[in-house]
This record gives sequence, C-alpha cells and structure tokens, in this order.
Amino acid sequence: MNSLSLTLFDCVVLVTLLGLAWQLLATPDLFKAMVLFMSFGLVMALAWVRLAAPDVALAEAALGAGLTGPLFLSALHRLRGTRKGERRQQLDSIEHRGKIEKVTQRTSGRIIYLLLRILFAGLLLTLLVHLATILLHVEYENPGLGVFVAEQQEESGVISPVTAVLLNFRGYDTLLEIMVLFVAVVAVWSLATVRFSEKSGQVSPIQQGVVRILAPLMILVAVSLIWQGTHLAGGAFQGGAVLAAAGVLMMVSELPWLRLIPSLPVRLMLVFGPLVFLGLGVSCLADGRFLEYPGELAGFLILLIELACGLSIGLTLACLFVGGRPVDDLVDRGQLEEGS
Amino acid sequence: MREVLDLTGIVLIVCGLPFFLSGSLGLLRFPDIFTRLHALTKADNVGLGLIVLGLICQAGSLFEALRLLMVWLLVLIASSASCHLIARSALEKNIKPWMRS
Amino acid sequence: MTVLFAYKLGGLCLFFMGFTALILRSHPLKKIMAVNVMAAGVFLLFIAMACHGRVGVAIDPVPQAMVLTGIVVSVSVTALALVLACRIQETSGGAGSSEGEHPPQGDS
Amino acid sequence: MPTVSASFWMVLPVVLPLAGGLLCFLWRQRSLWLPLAFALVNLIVVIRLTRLLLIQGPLHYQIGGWETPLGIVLVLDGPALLMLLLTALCGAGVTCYARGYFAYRISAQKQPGRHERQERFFWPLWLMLLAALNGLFLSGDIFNIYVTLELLSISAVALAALSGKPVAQLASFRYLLASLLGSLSYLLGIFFIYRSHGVLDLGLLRAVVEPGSSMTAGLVLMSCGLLLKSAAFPLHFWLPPAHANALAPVSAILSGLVIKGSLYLLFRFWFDTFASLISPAALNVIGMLGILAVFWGGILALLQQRLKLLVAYSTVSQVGYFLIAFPLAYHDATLSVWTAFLFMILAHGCAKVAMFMAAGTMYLHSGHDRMRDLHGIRLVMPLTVFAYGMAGVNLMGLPPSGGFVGKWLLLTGAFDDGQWWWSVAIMAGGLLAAAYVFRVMSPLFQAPVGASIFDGRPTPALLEWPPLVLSLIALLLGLFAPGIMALLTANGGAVISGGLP
Repeated sequence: MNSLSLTLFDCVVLVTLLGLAWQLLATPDLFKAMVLFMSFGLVMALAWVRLAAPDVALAEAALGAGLTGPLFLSALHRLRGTRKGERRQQLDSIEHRGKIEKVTQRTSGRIIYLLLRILFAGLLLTLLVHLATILLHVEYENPGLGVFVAEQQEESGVISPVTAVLLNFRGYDTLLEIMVLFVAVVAVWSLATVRFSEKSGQVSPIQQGVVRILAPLMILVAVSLIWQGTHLAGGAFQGGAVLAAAGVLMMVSELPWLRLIPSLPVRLMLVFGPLVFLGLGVSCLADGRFLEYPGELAGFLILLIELACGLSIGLTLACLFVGGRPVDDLVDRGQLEEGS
Repeated sequence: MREVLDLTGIVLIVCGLPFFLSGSLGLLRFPDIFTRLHALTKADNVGLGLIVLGLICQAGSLFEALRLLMVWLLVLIASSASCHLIARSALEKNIKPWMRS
Repeated sequence: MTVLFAYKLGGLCLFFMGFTALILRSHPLKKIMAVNVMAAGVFLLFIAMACHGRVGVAIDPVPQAMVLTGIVVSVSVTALALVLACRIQETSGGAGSSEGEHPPQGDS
Repeated sequence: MPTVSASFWMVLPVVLPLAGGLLCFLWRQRSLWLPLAFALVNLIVVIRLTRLLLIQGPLHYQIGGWETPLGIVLVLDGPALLMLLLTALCGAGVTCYARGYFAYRISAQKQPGRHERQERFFWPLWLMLLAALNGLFLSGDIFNIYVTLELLSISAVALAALSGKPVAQLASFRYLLASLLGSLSYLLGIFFIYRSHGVLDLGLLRAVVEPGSSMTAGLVLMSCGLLLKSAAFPLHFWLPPAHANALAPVSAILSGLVIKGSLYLLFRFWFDTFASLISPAALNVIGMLGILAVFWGGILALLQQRLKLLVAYSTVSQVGYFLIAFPLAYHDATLSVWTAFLFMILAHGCAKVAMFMAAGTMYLHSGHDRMRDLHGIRLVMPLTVFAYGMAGVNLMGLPPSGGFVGKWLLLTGAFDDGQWWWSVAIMAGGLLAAAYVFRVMSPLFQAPVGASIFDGRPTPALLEWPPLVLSLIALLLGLFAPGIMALLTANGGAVISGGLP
C-alpha cells in the first residue's frame, strides 16, 4: 500500500466517519439519525475499499448501507405508526428518566449525577487511551494466516482468497453463520405478524415502472456477483443482499404478483441453502472429513453451495425486511385473530 | 494519443466537479425541499455524466467503458425516480413550494 | 503504518462512542444503532489489521472473512432487535394509551 | 491421531440438531416424533462419544481436513464431553417436557392457535440452540466460538420472547442488547489476540501464549464479554426478568444450559488456554464478585414473591459459586477444583432444569406462580413437588447430591491452601439456599385453603417425569463421582487435552 500518498483522503474518510457517528448517536431526531446511519455505512464502504478489502466493501454497501437502512426506516415507520405520541417512544426509560429528574432537582443530586458522568467518561477515556497505546507500542504485528492461505490456495478450488477462507478453510464458520441468518428469520416470524394483502394503492406508477426495469437487472447483477465470488470480490452474501434489495424494491412498489406468504415453497426456499450446505458437508464424510471437498470437485461444489446459499440468503434478508410472519387475510384470518 | 486522452479525461473530470460542489452547496443553502431536489439532480445528472465521460477516456477496454456508461444510466434512472418520489410525498404532505417573498 | 494506525484508532473511537451511546441513550432504536456503530469499529480494526502495510506481505484474507461473517451476523441480529423493539411498542404501547384495541394477553 | 472413521462421530452433535432444526421448520405439523427423535439420537451419539473417549483418549477432528493454523479443529476431551452429556441429558428431558407442556396448553382450549404457533416455532429454535451449545463445547477455535456464541444468544433471545407477553419481550430485548455487547467485547478481544500471535486455534494459542499487554487486553476483553453473557454479579441485571418471564421449558433451557456455555468457556480460557497470563489478583477479584453474587442473589431470591423469579435469582446466586472456584483453582495443582467446577455445573444444570420445569407445571395448574397462593399444591401433584424438593437439596448442597460433591471439593481445596475465608462464603451461601428453598416448600406442604383454584385436570406423565428424573440424576450424581473422575482423566491422565498448567 502506498501509504503516504493518500493520507489526505484517509483523513477525510476518518473524520467523516467519526463525525457521522457522533452526529447520529447524539442527535435526538430519530429520522435524522437514520439518514446519518445510512451515510455512515456508505463512508464505511469507502474505508473498506481504501483498506484493500473489496469483498467487505461490497458486503457493507449491499448489507450495511443498503439493507440495514431500510430495516431501520421501516422499524421507525412502524414505531411511529403505532401511537400518536411520537415523543413518548421511550419505552422503559420513562420511569428511569423520572427518577433521574427527581434526583437532579436537588443540587446535591445534580452534582452527584454530574460526577458520575465525569467518572464514566474518564473511565472510558482511560480505557481508550490504554488500548490505543497498546496498538501503538506493540510494533510487531504478526503476519497472520495470509501465508498459509497463499500456500494452500491451489487446493481450495477457488481463486479468490477470501472465498477460499469463507467456504473452504473455514467453511464451518460460514455454515454456522448461515444458520444464524436462518434463526433470525424464525425468530422474527415467531415474534410478529404482518398483514401482507393490504395494499395502499398509492404507489406512484413511475416507481412501479422503474422497479420493473431495475429488478431484473438487479437479479442479473446478484447472480453475477455470486458467480464471480469464486475468482473476484463477491460471493453468496453480497449476491444475496442484492437479491434481497430487489425483493425489497418490489415489495415496496407493491407489484401485484409478489406475495411472501409462508407457505411450503417459501419455507423450502429459506431452508434450501443451509440444507444444501449441510448436506454436501455430510456427504463429504463418505470418504473424508466433514466439509472436506474431494480435490477435483472442490471448485464446483463451492459454486453450488454459493448459488444455493445466495438464493436462500436473498429470501432470508427480504423476510427480515418484512419484519414479521406475513399473513394473508384470506388464508388464515382465524389464526391472526387468535394470535397476538 | 495516450496523453491527449488523459488530458481530455482530466479536463472533463475537472469540469464535472463544480456541478457536485454547487449541488452540495444548493443542498445546504436552498430554502425548501423542491429547490434542494433541483440542485441535487443537477449534480447527479451532469456532474456524474462529465466524470463518467472523463473516466471512459482512461478506460482500458470497451467493456469497461460500457460498464461506466451503465453506471451513469442507472444512476440517472434511480435519481430521477427517487427525486420524483420525494417531491410527490412532499406534495402529499402539503409542503408549499417556496416563493420569493 | 501511520495511516493504518489512524484507522485502528478510529475503530477504537467508534467502539467506545457506540458503547457510551448504548449506555446513555434510552430509545431502543438508538441503542440498536449504537451497537451497530460499535460493531463497525471492531470491523475497522480487523480490516486495518488485515492489510499490513508492508511491502511483499500478502493481505491476510482471514480477518476479511471474519469481518464478512461479522457483518452478516450483525445484520441478522439488528433485524431481530428491530422487530423486537416494534413488538414491545405495539403490545405494551406508550403510557396512557388506549388498551381496548389489543386482545387480552394470556398467561405466560 | 485416531482413525478418521471413528472420529466423525464428533461432528454429529452439531450436524444432527442443525438438520433437525431445518426440518422442523419445514414440516411444521405439530409432531412429537421429529424433535424427540433428534434429541434422543443426540443422546445416543454423546454416549457413543463417551465410549470413544474412554477407549482412545482426547480426540481432535480437523474440519475439512485442513491443518490447524488454517482450519478449524473440534476437540473432545473430558470436560467437553461432560458438558455434552449434560446438554444431551437435559435436552432430552426438556424436549419431552416441552411436548407435554404445549400439548397441555393446547388442550386447555384457551387460545389454542396461539399455543400451537408457539410450539411450531419452539422446536426449530430449540434444536438450533442445542446445536450451538454442542458446537460451543466442541470448538477449538476462538473465532468459531464467537459464531457459536452468536447462534446461541440469538436463538436464546428468540426463545425468551416466545411467550408473547410484553414483559417477556422487554426482558428479552435487554437480554439481546446485553449479549450483543458481550459478543462485541469478545470480538474485540479476538482482535487483540490475533494481532499478536496470528492464530485462532486454542491448542496453538496455548503453546505460544506469553505475557504481554496485547494478549492481556485481549483476554480481559474476552472475559468481560463472557462474564456479561454468564450474568456474573454486577452484570446480572438482564437475567432474572428474562429467565422468569419465559415459557417454562425455555426458562429451564436458559437457566440450566445457556449460561453454562459462557461460564465453561471462561474457566477453560483462564485455566487452560491462557493460563500463563493469569495473575492471582485477577482471580481474587473474580472470587470476590462470586461472593457478592452468592449473597446478593440469595438475599434477593428470599425476597421474591413469585416462584419463577425466586428460581431465577437463585441462578444468579449459583453463578457466584462457579466464580468462587476461580481463585481456588489457581493454587490447586491437582484436579480437584476442575472436578469441583464441573460437578457443580452438572449438578446445577440438572437441578435448575428440573426446578424450572417443576415450577412451570405448578404455574400451568394454578395459572400463576405467587408463592402465597400455592398452598396445598402438593396434594395435586406430589411428584412435581417432590422433584422440586430434590432439586432444592442439590442447591443446598446436601449429600449425596452432585452439588454436595462440588462444594465439598471446593471446601477441601480452600482449606488445603489456607484460603479458608472462601469457605465461609460457600457455607453461608448453602444456608441461604436452604432458606429460599424451604420458603417455597413450606406453603406447598400447608393445607390447601381452597382446592378450587387449581386446574382440575390430572398432570400428564410428560410433565411429571422429566423433572423428577433429572432431579434424581442430580441428587445421585455424587454416587457416580468415580466414573466421572475416570472420564476426566481418560487415557491421558490430564483433565484437558493439553494438560494442566
């Protein structure tokens, strides 16, 4: 890395990052915080590019900024929609606040409260400085596992080192991580229901038209991202995120044919990727260890796993965006009334 | 030949930058949402167009140039659509356009 | 090296800023955002560690893979936390809200 | 290195529940056989692994066939196997109990759709949690442990929120934030460790660890995360509401199994992998926190009006005992404190699972768990009350229970190296436990005021027998002590695969 030539750029990125983070955490306006959060994600993606991590940059742009932002926005929308008083969204803190206010009415209480805050800040600052000095003083940084990855690259069946680590050397981590995504969907479905068949009918025709053009393109991009993961930056997560973004766009635009009712096909799709990954891993037990792809088939198997997982991840993320088990009024109205 | 291309590229990019600058300034300084949208879309359309043209001059292959053009096209579609949506929802919320008073 | 150190310092700052906000902010959405900022700080540290800044030493892909894993995990946890926050709001409502429109909650 | 053909059994405790969770989600008809089959097969696999361990000694399994610095290795040694056994036993018990629990509630005709929905989501979440726990105990790689911890906490949070009550959801939101904070702290710790040694494998780390500021920072950060996740004293705020307001089988899982995961890791890191970094001062701090936890949890348990909250606070108190084991283990050159720690974990796991299940059955019958109003419930469900009492004996630490063996070993350890002051806390904590257990038992045995408050239906066998069996196992654990010691020292003479520090 030609380290000194771009220092100004780095400084701008860093200062923007810290400033955005400070602003988004400090502002009392939730919507503003939301917008700042999305831009924070985008600047973060810039930092990843600068730090030679294109895979992470893609994932951050697609997942961190592209999907988390809408997640927050729809949550904010739901939070505001439920109650009239936007100001009273402090769920559990009202009581707590009251206590603090009661304490701070007296001068002695105010001083103690201030002292506590100073103590807390001082503690954190000391910790920060301590950790930073460790980072500064210990000059020697281990080269890490890069050497080993480079040595074994040939045997992994893929060209991109990050994909080799993700799906071959440390494929077990990735398997569990996909399970985390799956559990998140199960958890979200167990928590809330969303009425899907309600349509506002107020979507602008221009939006629908644009989405009709963009969605197929995005799906194309997603597939190519998954495919190019074997030799360039990209892979199942990035591709899946783009796929999910296409799904989110279509849902927001209320395209008529799109329904995400948790019937068997949808559940099958959700389970498909994890099950293929797990199944291939187990089938490797036939003549080897768990997840030990036979040499000549490794590349093909990894591509297969990436495709299957990419599809499932896309659907999973879209389901997370929906934010609950979609319920069709016509199909299980009875269940909804009985449930919460 | 190479130098001419490089020079053209740089000139185009430098020409594109003021559009972004004025767009950002407009976003910060203009009085209401509609005028701000106007400022932003100018930056996106013309500024990005010039920069993409400048980059195309330095592109290694035709494929790469096409991809850059594609980026511009997509941003055009997305920005005009989102501009429309923002203006629409502003109108729905009965936000009155700013008048010189 | 100094550039990388600056990034690492930035990562640490993000971590502690998020931590402070997580403790001091009371709104659930703010808390979730604070956790995300903390996670971004840790990821920044990992990625800055991965590119060593030394000539001839390959970039270590293992921390990059770890960060990818971390990003996916944090997105899924964020989604769950957001739905949970919405549910709390919907079922308990704000103080003094109308109770009639909710079905009575049964036993545990 | 054992042959490949036999050691593939080691991945099954992870792979089978994962597959089970996916399949349960896919076929969501209420069915007993699928989750029960998976829980039983898991038990069988773990028993098979026990035999394997006894014959061959500690096992290593390279996933994907990659050598250690690059790949991930699963490690099966004595402590890991005991934790697997605990999880498999309690898991089978909880699975049976949960089936009975949901069937009982669905047949009560009060909002059956809601209970059916809860059951439908309970099974996949629970099997995923089981897989995460098994993966955690088997894992030999710090980053892989992070992923399993995340899988564990996300499924635990989802389970805790399953009851749908606003209180439970609020509690599980806090639980989620606390465990996220713990995970991030752990991840930051991994950063500091990886940057100084460039390896993630526990075995390799043990070989290269040397005192240094970066390593210490890493270990401290990781330990803070784990302490938060295991609800050690000042960081326990999230535990009682989350555990007390969940569904009964979920409370049992959370209290009996989930917090044991991070506690076990903590002990393993401090006395196995990073043992050379540990200073006596740090251990004493942990021990003091333990003493505070024992008293704080015990006193608050005494003050509770609700049965499930009492049991939850008793968990806070019991976590204190595990922490007291830390300073004692440092001076102890023999195996006794490791054994004590594991004994206490086993005994507390079985007893707490049984206790929460018994409390849940009482809740089911009476519709509440206010202790004042539970008079005479003994007449309605003698077996459940008996199970509760047996589990209580364990918490008090009376012989021949596993809790007794654990505390006895701790006490001898404390006296052996002259640290008698720890023993005062251990014994006082036992008295506190006796007080809060009897506080529950006495109303249960009083004459009923009016029997009509109880649901008139008979208690199904599935609700009665699992807590009874588990509490009896916990009670008789002391009698199996020689066998368990044999497991710990199987074929190598060392408790852990790499030997003690």
